Amino acid sequence: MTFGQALAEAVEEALAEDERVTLIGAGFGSAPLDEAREKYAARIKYPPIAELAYCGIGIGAAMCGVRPIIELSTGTFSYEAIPQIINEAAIAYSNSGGQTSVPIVFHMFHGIRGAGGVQHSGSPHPWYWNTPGLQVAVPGTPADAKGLLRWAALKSKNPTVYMNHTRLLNTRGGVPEGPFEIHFGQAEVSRSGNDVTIVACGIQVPRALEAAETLARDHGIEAEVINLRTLQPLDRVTMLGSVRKTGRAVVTDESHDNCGVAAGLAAIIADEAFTSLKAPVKRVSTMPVPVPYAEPMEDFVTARPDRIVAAVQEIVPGR
Amino acid sequence: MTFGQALAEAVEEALAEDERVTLIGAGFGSAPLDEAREKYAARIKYPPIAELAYCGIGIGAAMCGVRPIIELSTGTFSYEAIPQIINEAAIAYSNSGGQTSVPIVFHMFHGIRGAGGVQHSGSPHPWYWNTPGLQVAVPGTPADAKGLLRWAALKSKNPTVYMNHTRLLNTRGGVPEGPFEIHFGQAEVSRSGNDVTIVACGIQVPRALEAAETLARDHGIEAEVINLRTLQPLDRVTMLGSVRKTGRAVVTDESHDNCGVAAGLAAIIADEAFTSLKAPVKRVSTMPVPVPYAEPMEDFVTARPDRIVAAVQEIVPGR
Amino acid sequence: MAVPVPAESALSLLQLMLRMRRLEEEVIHFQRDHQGLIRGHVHVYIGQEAAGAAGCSVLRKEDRLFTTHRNHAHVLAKGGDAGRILAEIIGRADGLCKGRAGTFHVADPALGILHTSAIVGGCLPLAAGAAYAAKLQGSGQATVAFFGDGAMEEGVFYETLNIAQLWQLPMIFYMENNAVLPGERSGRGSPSSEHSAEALSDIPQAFGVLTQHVDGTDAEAVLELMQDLVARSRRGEGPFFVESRTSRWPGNYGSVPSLVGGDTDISWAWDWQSAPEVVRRWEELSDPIMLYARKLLDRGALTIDRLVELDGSVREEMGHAAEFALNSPLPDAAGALEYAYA
Amino acid sequence: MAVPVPAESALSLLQLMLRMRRLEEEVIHFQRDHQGLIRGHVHVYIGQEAAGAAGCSVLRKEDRLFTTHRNHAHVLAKGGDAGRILAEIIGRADGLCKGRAGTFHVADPALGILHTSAIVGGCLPLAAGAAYAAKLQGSGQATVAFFGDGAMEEGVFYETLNIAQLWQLPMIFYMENNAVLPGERSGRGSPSSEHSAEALSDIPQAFGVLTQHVDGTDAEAVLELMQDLVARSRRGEGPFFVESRTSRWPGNYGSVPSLVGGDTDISWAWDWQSAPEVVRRWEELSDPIMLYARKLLDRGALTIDRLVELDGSVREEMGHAAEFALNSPLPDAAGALEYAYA
Ligand SMILES: Cc1ncc(C[n+]2csc(CCOP(=O)(O)OP(=O)(O)O)c2C)c(N)n1
Ligand SMILES: Cc1ncc(C[n+]2csc(CCOP(=O)(O)OP(=O)(O)O)c2C)c(N)n1
Ligand SMILES: [Mg+2]
Ligand SMILES: [Mg+2]
Repeated sequence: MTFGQALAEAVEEALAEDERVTLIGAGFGSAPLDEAREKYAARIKYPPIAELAYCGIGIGAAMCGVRPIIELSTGTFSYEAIPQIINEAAIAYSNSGGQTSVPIVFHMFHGIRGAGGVQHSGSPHPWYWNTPGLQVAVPGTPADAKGLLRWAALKSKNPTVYMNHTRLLNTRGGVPEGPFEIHFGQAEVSRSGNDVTIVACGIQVPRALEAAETLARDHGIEAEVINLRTLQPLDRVTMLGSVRKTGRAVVTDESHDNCGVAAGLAAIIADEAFTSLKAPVKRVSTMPVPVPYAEPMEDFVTARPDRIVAAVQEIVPGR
Repeated sequence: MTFGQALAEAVEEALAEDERVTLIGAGFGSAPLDEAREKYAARIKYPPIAELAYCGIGIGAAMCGVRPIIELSTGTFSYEAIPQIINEAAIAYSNSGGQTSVPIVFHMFHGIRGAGGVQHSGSPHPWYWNTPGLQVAVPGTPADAKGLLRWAALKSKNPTVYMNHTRLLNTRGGVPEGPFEIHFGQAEVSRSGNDVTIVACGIQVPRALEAAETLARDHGIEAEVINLRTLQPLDRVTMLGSVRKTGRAVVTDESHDNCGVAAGLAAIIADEAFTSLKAPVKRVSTMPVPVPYAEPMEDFVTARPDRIVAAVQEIVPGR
Repeated sequence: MAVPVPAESALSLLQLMLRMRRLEEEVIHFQRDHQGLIRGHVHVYIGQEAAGAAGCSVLRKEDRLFTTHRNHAHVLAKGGDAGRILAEIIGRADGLCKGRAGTFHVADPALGILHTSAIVGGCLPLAAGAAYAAKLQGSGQATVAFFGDGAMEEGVFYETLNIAQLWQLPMIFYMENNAVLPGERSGRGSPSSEHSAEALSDIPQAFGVLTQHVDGTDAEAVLELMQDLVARSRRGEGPFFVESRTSRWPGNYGSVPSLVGGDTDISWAWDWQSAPEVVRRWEELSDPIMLYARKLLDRGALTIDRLVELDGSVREEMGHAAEFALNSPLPDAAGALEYAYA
Repeated sequence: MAVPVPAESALSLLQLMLRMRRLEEEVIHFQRDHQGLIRGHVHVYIGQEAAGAAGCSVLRKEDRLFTTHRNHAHVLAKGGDAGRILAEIIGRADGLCKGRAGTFHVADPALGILHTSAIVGGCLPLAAGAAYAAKLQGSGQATVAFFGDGAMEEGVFYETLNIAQLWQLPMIFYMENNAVLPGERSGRGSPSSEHSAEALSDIPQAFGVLTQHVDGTDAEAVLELMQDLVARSRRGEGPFFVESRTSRWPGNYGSVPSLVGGDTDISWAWDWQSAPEVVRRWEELSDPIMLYARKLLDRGALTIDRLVELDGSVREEMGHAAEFALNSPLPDAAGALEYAYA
């Protein structure tokens, strides 16, 4: 099943299983939701172009026992809603001393989608991960897309920023039958290997796997690929366990590098796995320039598989 | 002279020396600006509570040859303006292929100011540093406050996010006589030492110096303190040179740790100075919870000097 | 003209207003008398009590109230415990939010005050969300958002107003325009220096929202209006917009509130001439408590003795509340890390 | 009623509108005929040409224009080179922004189009800033922001409108309400499904802003209005708000624009009955180019032969422009890293 179908299944099941679930926002990309839209029309709203207000409305509703899924469409549009997401949703539980929880999902598509131009290619997940009180999910596979969204929409008590990379929508993968959830904070070892650990989430998971195949085929290097699934909570045990085993790590993320997710993870690894490290922790991020439009430039700045391969080669002795 | 006085001098001199300079915003904390306000009234505007629009107005004016200084007051209010700062100011030069530059300063006070409550204690500089196209200044001393602001307001061609920590306003320090500027990207070695490098900016500079004094006095450890002054551009040479010399580094910043500034810097150091490192790079950041109000809790989560001392002791062998 | 409120209701309304006033005076005493106790800004509601008291008196416990940086007295009016409010304001363990929220964010979720934002306009979409929830759940709960004229400078006000009207959300936008000249309180409304509209209430009208204006120092006028609007919003009508106009208390001119005329003296109700000059005209024309007490005295619904007694008991209550707050321990430092996530 | 525009001016206005149409048709040809050339969304201005053409024809080179995701034809109308516009849209080295900006952000700083935002409402404060600069500098430059009705759903619109009015900024808010029924184009205005106002133009009026509405398919009506407003804004008057109402082109209903009736056939100007059914009523009632050509034919300011010739030369120009764009090289990949900072 495709990533988009898995996503749609999760949304539809959430609407079906819990009548507290409400959907505010039109999009979900190409996810096939027409049937759900009719069936649960009373709980589905198409708001005006007013991200700040409709995110805030979701937050207020969540405080009152509703479980909103907000569909923000392109992740850069969430910038409009940052005052509500960061200044209200993230703080309410702490500020109330544990009295007011905000079970809400802010769903958005992020990343370099291809000819989006800079204003439709952004990746704000580093800012959301920088914000205590928010959970951050960045699914890498169709199974993640479904399992994480179900958990966030049906089980979680906290606000979740849920980021899908646009280019994942048509990727395929196995998805367990029936309802199932993936609890946040459980990374997956997507590929085993002993020579180097590649840490990734979202779109970087298939890219890391592609890089790992190239490394194995062309260079005899066996990379272990960790799909983090969620940044907050972060599964340090799986990530650090792998790095302690391999002694080498490349962290890759589709966000800019300064205070980006690759840096955030590399700082943790370089500290906590220091004694195991045989080489520096390398980062492969989006290059430091506003994302340009033309294909060759857009491609150039992307955290492509070949850049991951090159980073691994820098730290794994040639074979 | 105090930090606040130095800041006011820079604003006043900028208004006096270049009539393209305009000031939009009322505040500048306790900085003594009354005279300037009268003298340059025609170029000073007090906007409504509409951060998004008045930042955008500054950006549009900057595109047309004006040099605006925008005073946003508390840094968390800048969240309202992120769509304009990040989606417009940061991208215009790149997007236009070098045709439209945006010489503007977004000034704000950030950080845990004491009983601000969570909505007046934020530190968004990691997000701004994550955004290519923006320059980020985080002055640590009165001389920095003046020299960096003069350079940003009078010389720079790029948008600058200029963050002062509220608690620096009444700190004192020497400021060179007459007009002088500090070019961005020039760190300062605030204290020399051979045992460990403490990397800091803004409020963490005096805190690091205080920690260094304690370390020297009580533990015989000589710390070198690097005041970065600006994050973008970043003076890697000074920072990495010091770490290569001492072999040990603690990075401290008043922002949350995940994808925070301490992590951003630690990732760079752990990579580029890997072979010199005798111990893991430690980070001292604001603790991972929305900043609580009550003094003991507020203090507890702060990146205090004693937490810097403890981090240094973790990596420097006991003496 | 409204039917006069029955004497007992009138007295409890007046008492609530007095409690709000004395609460805020304790906050200013904290600041004045205890160095370092109030470490940052505080905002007091003095001069707006009629609006908050009358507005809240028609709400039930389960109804939702959203407020701003100027929240203390709203929380009290909704039923909040004075001691725990004051404890929150000074960051103590017994505060309504365990000292984590502070003056900017006093909230009492058990009373329908789920979260208080100090961001100008921040409460507006949250309130619309609560109304959306009430509508989805068919719960008939009312939602009132109290906010300042300043919020009409922020874009979020307009976005929220538009959605509230499009979705027909049962909420009341209660806008407190709190720096109006006394003679203009009852008119159609005046512009603010930071807003270009000739009258602020023209704006919601242009959005098609049912709009009312009221003299926010007139407790019974507010009561009558809010009785009607809250009843209608319980039936699912709405949104409604109210512009409530009050005149600034002289103690609110500086950068921190200050009792420029001393503590409120209840005798100003029947003898405003005895008030210190700095507050005299305000006590004559604009203090909602004095205006209402005077009206009740005139109407014979109240005697001077009863008023003095009432005030005495309120002062006693607030004295105890202040003591409770001051005696409440500071929260445990390491407890800071609790509550990041539910 | 306006004095008819002199024949020469009328012809150049019509020619500009035709150039805008044919430019957008080339964009759709790119999408239809060259797989992978247009990799994402594009938005075309078909059906709104009268507004952009007449609005821009009164601007000087140094005047400032801000536009949106629907920018291509605005840039052309302000004087942009068609080949370089098309090259930008397909991300080529000869594009106006070296291929870095793309369809969403076509700009031409040398012509006063400094930066184009695709964020709904993004252009509004930028335009106000340009007007603020013009005012500070006393330069007499006019500033026009073209934006869609959707921007009135975003808070930034209201914040900007308020400041523009408070600071008396010499700018024109030119709002293109582009999905209006033909019969409602000349009325007072209609609500949009996403806005609660009875008429969108009620809103700026409530802010005290001088507000006009115009049938945006009527080139001469727009011209007359904009001549006046631009002249006044050069003298420092403003802000002004214009609601310009047009009717949606049938090719704009799907998720990508499509030439559902084929390329525009100039004969529809005198024989709209020959248009394919899917566009026939639109060509009869709502296509600004046909409406204007028909008017000029009726008025005797134009002959069919002259019109056909005009169209021929425009098609030739745009054919060359498309060729230029297609022949322009892709930019160098590593050049991506240039221009992060000035
Ligand atoms: C987004 C934002 N910008 C600025 C501020 C700073 N601020 C706090 S109160 C205030 C004035 C609010 O005026 P109004 O809404 O009329 O409320 P009042 O204080 O008069 O009750 C401002 C500007 C803020 N809290 N939030
Ligand atoms: C902040 C933001 N939210 C959402 C979008 C997605 N979007 C692009 S165009 C558009 C519709 C805009 O409508 P309108 O302003 O009327 O312009 P039109 O397309 O009709 O010319 C939307 C919602 C966006 N670009 N920016
Ligand atoms: Mg006010
Ligand atoms: Mg439109």
